[in-house]
Amino acid sequence: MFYQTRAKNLTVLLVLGGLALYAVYGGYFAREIVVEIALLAMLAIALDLVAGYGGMISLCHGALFGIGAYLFGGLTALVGTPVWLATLAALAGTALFGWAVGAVTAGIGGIFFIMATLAFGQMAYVIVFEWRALGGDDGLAGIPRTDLAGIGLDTGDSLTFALLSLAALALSYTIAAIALRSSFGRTLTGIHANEERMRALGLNVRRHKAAAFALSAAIAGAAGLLAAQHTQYISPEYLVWTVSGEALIVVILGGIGTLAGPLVGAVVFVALEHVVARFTDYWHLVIGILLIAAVMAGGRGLYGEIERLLAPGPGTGKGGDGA
Amino acid sequence: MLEVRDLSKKFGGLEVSRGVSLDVAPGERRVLLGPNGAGKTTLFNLIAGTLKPDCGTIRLDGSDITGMTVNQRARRGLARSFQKNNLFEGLSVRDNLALAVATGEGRTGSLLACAHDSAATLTQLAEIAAQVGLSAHLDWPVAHCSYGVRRQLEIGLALATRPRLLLLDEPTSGIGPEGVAAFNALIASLPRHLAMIIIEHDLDLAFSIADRISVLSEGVVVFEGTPETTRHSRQVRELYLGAFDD
Amino acid sequence: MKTTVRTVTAALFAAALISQAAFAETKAGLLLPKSGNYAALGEEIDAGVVLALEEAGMADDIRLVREDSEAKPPVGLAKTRKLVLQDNVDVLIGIVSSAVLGAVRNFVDGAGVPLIVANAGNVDATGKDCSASIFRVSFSNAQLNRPMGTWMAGQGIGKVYTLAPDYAAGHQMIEAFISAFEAAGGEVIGSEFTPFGKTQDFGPWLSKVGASEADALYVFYAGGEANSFLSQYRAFGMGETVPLYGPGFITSPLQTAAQGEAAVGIRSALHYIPSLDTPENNSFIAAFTARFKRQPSEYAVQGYDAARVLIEAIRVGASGRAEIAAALPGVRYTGPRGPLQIDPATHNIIQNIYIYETVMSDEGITQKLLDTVENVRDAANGCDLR
Amino acid sequence: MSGAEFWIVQALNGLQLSMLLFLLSVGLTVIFGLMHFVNLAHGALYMLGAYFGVAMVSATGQFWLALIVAPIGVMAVGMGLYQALIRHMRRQGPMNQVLVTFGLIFVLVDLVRILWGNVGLGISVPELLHGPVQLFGISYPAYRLFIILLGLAVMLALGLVLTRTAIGAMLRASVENAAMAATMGINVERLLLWVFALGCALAGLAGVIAAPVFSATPSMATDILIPTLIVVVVGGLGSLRGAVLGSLTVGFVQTFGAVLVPGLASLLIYALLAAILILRPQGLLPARQ
Repeated sequence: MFYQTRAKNLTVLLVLGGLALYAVYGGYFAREIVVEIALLAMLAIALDLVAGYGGMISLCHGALFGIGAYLFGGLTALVGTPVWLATLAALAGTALFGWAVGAVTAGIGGIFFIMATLAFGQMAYVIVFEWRALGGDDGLAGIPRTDLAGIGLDTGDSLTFALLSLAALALSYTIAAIALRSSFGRTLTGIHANEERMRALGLNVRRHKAAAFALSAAIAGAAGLLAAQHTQYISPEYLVWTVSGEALIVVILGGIGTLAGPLVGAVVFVALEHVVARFTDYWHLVIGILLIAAVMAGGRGLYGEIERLLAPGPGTGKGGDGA
Repeated sequence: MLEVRDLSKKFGGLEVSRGVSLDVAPGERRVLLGPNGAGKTTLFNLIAGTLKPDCGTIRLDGSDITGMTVNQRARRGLARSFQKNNLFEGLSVRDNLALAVATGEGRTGSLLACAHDSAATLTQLAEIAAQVGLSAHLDWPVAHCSYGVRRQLEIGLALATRPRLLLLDEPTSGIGPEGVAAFNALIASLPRHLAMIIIEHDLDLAFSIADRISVLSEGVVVFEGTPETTRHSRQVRELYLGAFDD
Repeated sequence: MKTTVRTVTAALFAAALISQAAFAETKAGLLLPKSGNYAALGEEIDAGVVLALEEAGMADDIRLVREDSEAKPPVGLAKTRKLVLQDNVDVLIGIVSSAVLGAVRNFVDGAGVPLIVANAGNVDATGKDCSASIFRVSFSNAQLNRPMGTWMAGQGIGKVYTLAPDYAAGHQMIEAFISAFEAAGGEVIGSEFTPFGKTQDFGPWLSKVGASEADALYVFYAGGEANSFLSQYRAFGMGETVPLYGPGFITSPLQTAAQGEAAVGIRSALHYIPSLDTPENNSFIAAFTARFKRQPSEYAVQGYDAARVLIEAIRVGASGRAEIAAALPGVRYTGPRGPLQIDPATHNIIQNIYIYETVMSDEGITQKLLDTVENVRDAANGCDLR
Repeated sequence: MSGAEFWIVQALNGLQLSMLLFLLSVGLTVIFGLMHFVNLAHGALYMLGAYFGVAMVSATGQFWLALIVAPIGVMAVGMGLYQALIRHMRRQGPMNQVLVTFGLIFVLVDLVRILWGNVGLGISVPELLHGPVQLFGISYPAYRLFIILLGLAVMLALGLVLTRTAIGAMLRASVENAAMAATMGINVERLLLWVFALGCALAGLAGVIAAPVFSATPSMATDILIPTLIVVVVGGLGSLRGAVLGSLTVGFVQTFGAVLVPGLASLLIYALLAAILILRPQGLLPARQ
């Protein structure tokens, strides 16, 4: 069961506040990094929602991210759809794709589920890659940012965009937290804990899983469409399965089934990438070793450690919310 | 209320149900007896929908449910407990029951409100907990509970959806004489309109709670009658190898 | 006498120092892939840049800020923004992947920072999407393939089958070849595109070509794909029946070590081959080999020329973004690959294209020049920057 | 080339690809059947095999020696990984296994880049296997025939070991029911180690024989991974017959997809995987029903 504890409040506020300060007082590149972290954290929250609370370890979240980006980018840059409409369409489209993946894979468990999501993600990747109208490998340029001049915001400014991304992250976290606290979320946790029993109690498990996947997909799609606005350019790279793998790393590093953990994971992952890359071209080697060490050590990732620091006592630090 | 007609089920070459028929009236308490491997749990799985029969029909309240899924049947008022405890591990007893109550009410989809914390759910949860004797254990994580408490919760989960037909699969297995007495009292306290099918090995208990008894052997119903006629049936006696010499 | 020499030397030395001190320091962002599939190309280009700066004695005047694009468009764009907005570079050099070039195009154009492209060959970058800020000293995909189409038809080759990976560059290369080849009277009897980056087994396609009536096979493959393609082409024994042609990336000097015998006999076209016997090239090869202990490839020359055109622009007094951008179209010199200049209309390079055969000599694999197509210039495709 | 010849050659192409996929997937699938362990780094071991082969050939010039030494080298690496990591990961659920072995890909790929660089490296094959040979009037690359024959030989040998020897019986028993096998006095732990080692050696073997065709590159590790996983899932996890059938299915779908529907070639195997997962999630020939 998910509870928005004090430790979670504190962690989320510290991360968001810290990033906002970094964006305001850091240079241009600091803002780029903040956007990168915010979008990665959104993707990781989306993944934690289904993986940590629903037990559905998805390897297609990179594809969901990319589908959001391509729906938004394709509609605005190629069709000329207004930004607000393209945003809605991108959210709805990714949710629909997520719903379909969730519904089709609902009966599949364990490693087969991972493989099935991998297959659907790769299919989306191949389709985008081969679709010449979408620019194929060369990608798609000329994507506009949301125009908020009406409320006095210039989204072309890097600081404004960084703060907007943080706002989107805060909103995603809130939506995920509310959903997890609701009947819907508790039922999802119930499915994770014991799917057979939920069915025996009268739940249409397939429908519920599909709905959860759709919600998660919409959040991933939102991150994707923001990424498209950020770079104003998209390429099939977003959809490759290794992006999903990295999102999973962030979730694990931060603490799976904690919802706040992915934020911490995203900060650490991006920071590591930039720090390590400064010293060596082989930063994947370092990430790989850290990942292996983190998983082998067990526990609840970085958030588990934070929880132990904030609220020392028995029982904390090892149990996440996901059953 | 339940009409089972000619249910058959094969696993590979092994016929586990061979044309089972069974009628349960509203409010009736039926006990299923039979040696291990007689096909009792298979019959439960067929009625609950976990298994699909090769042929035969199942009707609940007159409508054919043979093609329905497990959850559709549950939504029509059918609940079951499992032979082996099948709980929400990792959650507390309270969360277990709350999930069952809310799911039973069909309140699973709301994205904003939490039915688990609503007054109605909490009242019903407290009621069920009192019925199965779990009031003192509500805050315990299931993983820390004793076998007996877990067995009680297993029944509590089945009761929490307020079913009209309840299937209990060996509810008293492994819980000792005190547990059996408590279970007996629980059954007596349940409303009379609740129909039940209970798989039970304790014959004394079976005779005391059953309205009628069906005996299964090798996938067919070999005997059906009141506790009294069962007690005196030669056929049943032979099947149980003199297990109940009076 | 001795003193005179000394005095003159000293005077020259001092003059050189003064003239160098006159240049304000130029900051150049070097954006190349250091990881991923294109890392090897990034390394070569970097080496070429370093050599040009050291040779001109300007290693201290042009300060390089290096960033890894990982050959991923979003990363490349983020690093470009960082170089421009945070490091305030005066000029950008690099970019291997056309996808990265597409990603940074609008930003570079808007920021008005001159970008000297050192590899990415997308035709549109100096065609319909051209920009006053984007200059290319490598090649365009069309530039390498058009001359080959005309030349092959001139050799009396009638029927050709084409193969290339299924992505933008593959299509552009093959389209340019086909239009020139057909205009010169040739016939393309089959044209297929293999899934890019996912094709390891070319057998099915090679068998299709083998079953066709083709007199020759024209392909574009580069990097790892070039090696696998070539060895599979050889294994099918098609060398005798269907000779292989294409843009020279398939037998790039970077690859021939891994390819060995398989590369011998392939006829292809490139904008630079190491065996060009010109004083400029000979001294370039000597310097490069001395500095890096290996033979340079066309990618190293691209890096060299990318830095060299910048050096030439600075030598005529340009400093700062706008002045460098204004000076670049006027740059012309004869370098390792021969005479080159930047087309003022499109900002694409005008250069010779060399048609050559890869041969085995006593010193190992080398290139035998068959023909030179001089001063190849791309059509403007609607771009006019003058 | 006549019509019939064309199709025979394409069928041989399909068979060649299938054999390569078989060598890779058989280890993966048997390891899964025995230990319920998913090794995403299996492709990285294939890559190592190719590079070990390149190193051997450039050191000694002996292709045949490399063919033996490289798999042994990969086997040694595999055993080291088994003792250090994989042994502890067996009961940790699919997610942790996926993550640890995903991390291993990063590590092994970067190590290869450090040791051998980014440029693809090739091996030349012995004179005997150069160029095409004539077979019943059809011209086909000798080296590809060699791959087909080697694959068939390994297939046959594994089949014989599995059905005719005591070790095979132990293996089958352990796949069926590990706990039962342990009570029958089978040293399951040691069996697992050796099966894992053999799986790695076969991946290494696939790597060496692939190197002359595709040349050795760091991207081999991930390029081959997904087709191999698809083979394993399509065939059915844990069974030798499944690996055979899965390899043939994927190999032929890929080859004939490329010939018949070039535009959709790369989409086909994912569609195949999705279809199998939905319609028959246990795979075509699973080890257990």
